[in-house]
Amino acid sequence: MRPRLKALLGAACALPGASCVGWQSTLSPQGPHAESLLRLIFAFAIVCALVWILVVAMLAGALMRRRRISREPLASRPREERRLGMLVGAATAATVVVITGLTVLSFVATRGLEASHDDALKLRMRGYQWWWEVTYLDPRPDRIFLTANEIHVPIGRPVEIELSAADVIHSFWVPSLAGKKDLIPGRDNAITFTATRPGVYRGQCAEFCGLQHAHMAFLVIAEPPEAFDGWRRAQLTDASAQTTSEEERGRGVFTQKACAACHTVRGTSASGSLGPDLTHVASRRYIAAGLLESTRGSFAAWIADPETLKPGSNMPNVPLTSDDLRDVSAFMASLK
Amino acid sequence: MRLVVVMPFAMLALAGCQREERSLRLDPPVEAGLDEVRVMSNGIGGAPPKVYVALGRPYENNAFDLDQGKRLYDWFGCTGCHAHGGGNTGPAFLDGWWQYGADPVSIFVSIRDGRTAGMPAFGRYLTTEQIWQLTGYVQTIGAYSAKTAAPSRNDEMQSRPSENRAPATLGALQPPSR
Amino acid sequence: MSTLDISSDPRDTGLDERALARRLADLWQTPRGIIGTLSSVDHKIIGRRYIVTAFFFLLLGGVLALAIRIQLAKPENRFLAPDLYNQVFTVHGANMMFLFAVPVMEAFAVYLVPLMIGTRNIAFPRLNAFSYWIYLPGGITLWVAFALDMGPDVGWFAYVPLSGPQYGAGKRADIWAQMITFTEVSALAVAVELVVTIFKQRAPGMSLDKIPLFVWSMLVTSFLIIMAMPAIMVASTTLILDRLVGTHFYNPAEGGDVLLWQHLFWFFGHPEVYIIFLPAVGMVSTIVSTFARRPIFGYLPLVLALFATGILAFGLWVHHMFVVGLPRVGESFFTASSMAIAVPNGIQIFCWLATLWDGRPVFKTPLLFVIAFIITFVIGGLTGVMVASVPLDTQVHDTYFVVAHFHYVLVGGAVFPLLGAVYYWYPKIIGRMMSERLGRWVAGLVFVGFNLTFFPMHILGLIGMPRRVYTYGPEMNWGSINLFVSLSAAILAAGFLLFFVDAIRSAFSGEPAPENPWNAPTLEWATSSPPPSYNFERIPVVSSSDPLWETPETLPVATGLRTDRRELLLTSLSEANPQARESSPRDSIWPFLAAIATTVMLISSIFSAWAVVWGSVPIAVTLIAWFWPKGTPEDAA
Amino acid sequence: MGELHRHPQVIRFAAKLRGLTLVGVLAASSALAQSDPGAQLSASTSFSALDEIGAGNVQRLTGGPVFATGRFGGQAGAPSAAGDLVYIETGFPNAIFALELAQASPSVAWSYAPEPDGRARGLSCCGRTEFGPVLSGAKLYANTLDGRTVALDRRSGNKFWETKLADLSNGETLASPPVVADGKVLVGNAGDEFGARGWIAALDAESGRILWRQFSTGPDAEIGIGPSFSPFDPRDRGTDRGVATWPPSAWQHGGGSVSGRIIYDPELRLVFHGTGRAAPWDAQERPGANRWTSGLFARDPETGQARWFVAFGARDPYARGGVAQDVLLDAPWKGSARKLLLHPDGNGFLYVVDRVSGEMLAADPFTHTDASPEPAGPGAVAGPVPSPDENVVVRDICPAWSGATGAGSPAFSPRTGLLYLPVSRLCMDFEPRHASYLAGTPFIGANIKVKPPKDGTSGALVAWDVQARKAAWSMNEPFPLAGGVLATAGDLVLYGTLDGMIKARDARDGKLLWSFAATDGIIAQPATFNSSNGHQYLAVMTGLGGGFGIAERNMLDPLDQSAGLGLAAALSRLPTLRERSATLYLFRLP
Repeated sequence: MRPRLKALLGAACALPGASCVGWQSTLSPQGPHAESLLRLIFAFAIVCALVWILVVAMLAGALMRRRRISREPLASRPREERRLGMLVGAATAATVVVITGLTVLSFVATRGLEASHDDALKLRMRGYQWWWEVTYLDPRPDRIFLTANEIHVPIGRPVEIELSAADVIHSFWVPSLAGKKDLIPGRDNAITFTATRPGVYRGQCAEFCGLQHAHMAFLVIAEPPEAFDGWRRAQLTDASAQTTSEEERGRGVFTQKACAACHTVRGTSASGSLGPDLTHVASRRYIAAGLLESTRGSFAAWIADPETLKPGSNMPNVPLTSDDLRDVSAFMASLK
Repeated sequence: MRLVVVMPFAMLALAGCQREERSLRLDPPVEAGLDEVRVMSNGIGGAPPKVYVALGRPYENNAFDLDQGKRLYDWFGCTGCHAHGGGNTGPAFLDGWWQYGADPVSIFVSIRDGRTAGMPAFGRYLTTEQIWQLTGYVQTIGAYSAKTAAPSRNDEMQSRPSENRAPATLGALQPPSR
Repeated sequence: MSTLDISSDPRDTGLDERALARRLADLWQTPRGIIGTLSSVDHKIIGRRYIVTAFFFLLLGGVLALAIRIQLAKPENRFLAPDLYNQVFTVHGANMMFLFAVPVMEAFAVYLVPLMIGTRNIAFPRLNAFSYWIYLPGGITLWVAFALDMGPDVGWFAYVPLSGPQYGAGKRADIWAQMITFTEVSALAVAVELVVTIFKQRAPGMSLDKIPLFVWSMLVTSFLIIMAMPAIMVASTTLILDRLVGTHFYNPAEGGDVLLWQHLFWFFGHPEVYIIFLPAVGMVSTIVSTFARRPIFGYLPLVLALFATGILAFGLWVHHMFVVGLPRVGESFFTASSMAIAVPNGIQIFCWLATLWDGRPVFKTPLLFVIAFIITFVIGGLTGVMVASVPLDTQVHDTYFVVAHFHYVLVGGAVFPLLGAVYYWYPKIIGRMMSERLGRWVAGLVFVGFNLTFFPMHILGLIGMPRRVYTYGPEMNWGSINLFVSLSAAILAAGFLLFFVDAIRSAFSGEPAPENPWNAPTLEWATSSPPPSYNFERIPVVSSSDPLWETPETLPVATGLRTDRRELLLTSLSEANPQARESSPRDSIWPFLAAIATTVMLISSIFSAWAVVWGSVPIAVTLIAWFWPKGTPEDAA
Repeated sequence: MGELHRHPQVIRFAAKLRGLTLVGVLAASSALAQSDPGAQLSASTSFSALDEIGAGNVQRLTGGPVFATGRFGGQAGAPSAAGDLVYIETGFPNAIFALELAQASPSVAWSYAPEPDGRARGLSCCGRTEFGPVLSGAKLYANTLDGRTVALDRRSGNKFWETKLADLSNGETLASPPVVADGKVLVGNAGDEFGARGWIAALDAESGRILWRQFSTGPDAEIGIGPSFSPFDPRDRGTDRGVATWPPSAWQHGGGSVSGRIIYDPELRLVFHGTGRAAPWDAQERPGANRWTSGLFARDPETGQARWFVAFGARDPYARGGVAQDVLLDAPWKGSARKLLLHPDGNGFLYVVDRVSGEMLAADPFTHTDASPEPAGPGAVAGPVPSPDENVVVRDICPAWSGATGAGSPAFSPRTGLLYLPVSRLCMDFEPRHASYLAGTPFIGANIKVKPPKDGTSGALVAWDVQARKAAWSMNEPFPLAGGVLATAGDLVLYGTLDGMIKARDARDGKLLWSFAATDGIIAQPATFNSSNGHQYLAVMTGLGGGFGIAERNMLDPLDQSAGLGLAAALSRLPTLRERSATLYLFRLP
């Protein structure tokens, strides 16, 4: 399968500008689920392409073939009719066969994707307009922690994600790892996938969820188990101590101004839970659900004017002096 | 005759403009201006900011802002003290008999600065626009007038009729019988 | 009325051609003047209005499509703000589905079916007028709301809770839901008329096996409408109740279910696709047969395929919901049924191919559109097979792959045949020919532009671009394909523009059309172009499914209808044996006024539930006036 | 019958009862009992040894309103009497009156107005608010809602000292009376509805200096858990359970306030106190066992070090807390004499705990309840306690969040061996909602509709036979019994109701012997004492308020069924107030 798959990928890449090394692409699978889905897509695509070529060839033949004589429209020719009838019948039979084959293929693929895992890493993702709340579950409650818009997973270990929605319907989709599944208010869904290779895979909300549906992305960072464990330990700690006086002042601004009303930074008095948990926000690669890379400049830009960068976002424009803005962005950038 | 068809729509247009517009971002000077309420010395009543009047009192008439206000009401724990308008440790809004007045300025000041009888000040936690959105919403809970622009109900357990179903209580300006 | 000489024999039997034509014209003519125009119940006038209005909405929707393409042409474009973008794509979708695609198909049927089956007017002509007058304000409502920044922004599917009371702020979703009500009422009215017309008003001798395929397709479509529309009616009504009255159909906290909406919506939404597609099948069959110069091959299989498609259409709505987490068994059933619908569609394609193979194709513009249709529609059908597979669908659902798929089905499968149909029937409707030269350009530009625009969207979907995003980041590598798509859209737009130019220009300066310019076999070509108000001087009698090929010179006719009142011939259901003479209502202003009253009620009900009560009073008044006996000969029947 | 001893602070009774010998009843820590011969009431058992008024003559009681305080707040505190003075502390603004009873109508000897911070009113929520006052020696101790403990001269009302304990900006208040134990004044906070961490503090009785303060959540050092801590349930051993059983940082606003009464057992030298509900009420936001909320601590009053802990009900998903009033009892249990602690919990179970070891001996439902007791209890239902999902309504949960009991004190009569429980039979619909913590604002996270049971009788007086572990009799009441019950040696059970009835029932069979219609609802426990003229008085404070009376007091609108956390609509049939002032009623035999 693989060489042919590569060749097909190459063919797809030849299209103008198409990039196949995308980090959010069904065409670059990074786990068994996505791989089997891609195989299925190619199987269907090949069969369908063949069928289409056949139909177009028949059409071309029908239109271009030489005709013997002109005749009246209603001339009766039973033999011809019977021959045509047999051809149409055969084509229909072939259609039934192909369709049945594809249906069976689909069922087999479905079965292959279903498997229960006891040792799965368990997370809960909750969709909000327009960001993702991620909870790493653990039997020990003090090892449960919250993060947002970024999940780390160990490679080779199945990940089971409970999906729920806080407001409207969202859909969880990381094309490089698995198909999508909706997050529906009042219903519990779950999705399981495994990442086999380390990497950064992007996912995005795939069900229209309002103004900022376009900016509701998240990253899946697959890493070796040791690195994952290290990350997990780091996430469990409180926010790192501020080292510079600027960061120190920034913490003051953060906890005194409206920021603390919606955001938690563990280790400070900020305990709001309306927006993402920011305890380790600077360790995430992006802020605002995939909108900006998390640099100090981005923090400043985002805090200064979220409604221009992400119109409709529930993060308000909090009036801050330029000094406050500088300090608070330094504080944000220190939250590794 | 086509005119007959078009006329209702034109009238609708005039009514519709204001109530549906979604202003997602206020210019900082406008927002700063919205904070300038002139309150009477007893903390009740006063003049709204000039900017607010100039904008056409959007937070009382705009459906989107009223809805935003409703979300803030839920998010910032207003239900803890005022329930869904019926009150708890805080007073009820549904009855329309309001201790500190039901005009937007009084409500705005109550939310921003708090009241001595137990209402905490939320000025620290909310932006000026959010306080105005909340003000507009809180006003709709009371029974003073039915509005064309109303927030609707939440997708949660319903404990009372939705705001969009006209005044909650009749005889709003009378104190409750008890 | 007064010009009629009642004392003479009221029957048409003894009259000569000329006198008969004069009498019939006096009887059936739409009166002049503005009141007369609004009162008309002539199916051809109403059909023409319908078609023009629908194409006008196509134009408007197309402009929105271009706005979408401009916005997406480059990453992080700021041409449309997110709020406006959401309105734009919602209005584009809702407009194309509810204001263009369904009405335009019904419009053609309203115009053509009575002609094709050889009768004088559609059944329930006043209802027909009402259906147009209720359709038009529905469209105006949507577009006026859009112009007021009040357009729906929840997608044409309006999923709750996004469209529900909590998240659908303002009246935007109500506008959507009420627009649905307008189009529901209009579509249901037309469907009922068509069913009755086809069942009871066929020309003598037009037994079930001689009905033209377009008429068959409209019959199946009408049944689909009658069965599917109630679902969306329930859905939109419950949505409005939730939003306005405070019911809890979709509130999970009070026992409601948000998935109920999706089930109701798609139980309508999927047959909707076939409501649009099946008339196109009829058009294609008609055009193929005419231009292949032979009767359609496989008449019976084609009719059976229509029915099979219509039945299966109700068994696969869940394939729009494969990622909501339904039980596996259910999903498997809907996979199988979704796949199975490829079989009747395959039969149709094979029959057309066989017809073309065996015939002597005449490459006129309509046939070019049919060729374009086959090539593109097969792609759409095959990608449909792909998305019918649950696991495969989990990757492509709600991505641009699906956008590509359904545009291939709807544009390739319905709009291409429709454009062909316009070129085909234009001479009959307008009385002038469209330009063959421009027609070829239109066909070429639309075909090439369409494929260049939509084929790359398959790739976009596979490389991860979700639908309904107002923008995307430069880091996503989608920029170049999107730019290519947007540029291609300009070609497609040019094709459509040329089409509109041709259609408008030909109406004034096209070559005058003869009675039967294509040498077509069906009855609508047996009368003048455009047809007189009474369609046929005498009701034709048929003995073949291709009557004009069977008896090209002298079509047998039936006589005996009265000429002092509007009279139709009713025939039996299967054999079309004459059964009775039935009167057909006169022109009336009341359907128009009833539609106005209904409109006022529906629009006001967005703002207050009490409008339903008070608004029904004027409706009742207009309906009473509508049905009040006027003492005309028509009332006597 | 019994003889009242002044020292040691123990009252012993002996009674023969149905062939069973009660070894004794210990009533501990009552400021009244321990300090003053005029106050013949045990705070722990709510049993008075006075028997002048008895089942035979109660019908002849005369009296009525004698003093209106002029304060509108709910009056949950019972009057205390010492010598010829009767002391009343009103609800907010916590005015204290000392009344002389010598004349026909009482006159104010002195009064004290603490002028509390008005912000506290917004923080008074949900549970019982009872202030005292508490008498000890020459001093009178009282708490104010805004977080102060004051010590006054009992005779003159002069202030000795005042200590600020609770921080209003965190939502903390003081809503229960202080307790004097061994030269210390013990004070617990209220405010778990605002996410305030619960604590109990000890003040020096002479100077008001803070000696120690121990919390209900957090690391062991802040809870007072050290080497002397040995809970009976092995799962409660281990370090820093107050942190490990919470998601990170959640304990910092985890509630568990000490808003019930604190009880001191001078014999064992232990202090017992319940801990309130965990915050927020939305259990999904606080996965884990949430120690040490909704349970009972035994502490050493010297250092505040915890001795043992018992949890009532796992997870507390429906916010019933663990601060109901305990009763201390020395009685045989399964054949051997034990020192028991009876805890009728808000979840509808009566827990019997060995108060030396903390072993849970029994957990029996005394009313209809859907709750399951903490699995460690004998006969308890093991298994996971599901916590309802956010935004999903769980319907018809009994009892309601306000608890099957707990708003008022039960009474135990050694003469009958029965425990008289004031019961609420309300149920509720409960929808957990996401709650975001903002210091000083409600941190509840629930939509709640409370509703009366089908038969419409929302309350009951249950007489529980401790030895037989079942109800001896039960009398339904139209409204929840929010005030405490008083049992007397005259074999009477006395209590007031929300609709303003003062009732006396026969302690043995529950027969209604006497009732009096006051003009206001009652949420205070009746009191009885001998005045200086030697006659037994029955004293009742009216003044509807607190959780059940909130609808009336705050003019809530029952159109919103969640008003008053659901109680406003559930109790909308309460008669409207006729009297807007808390009033003292006095009764005596003619």
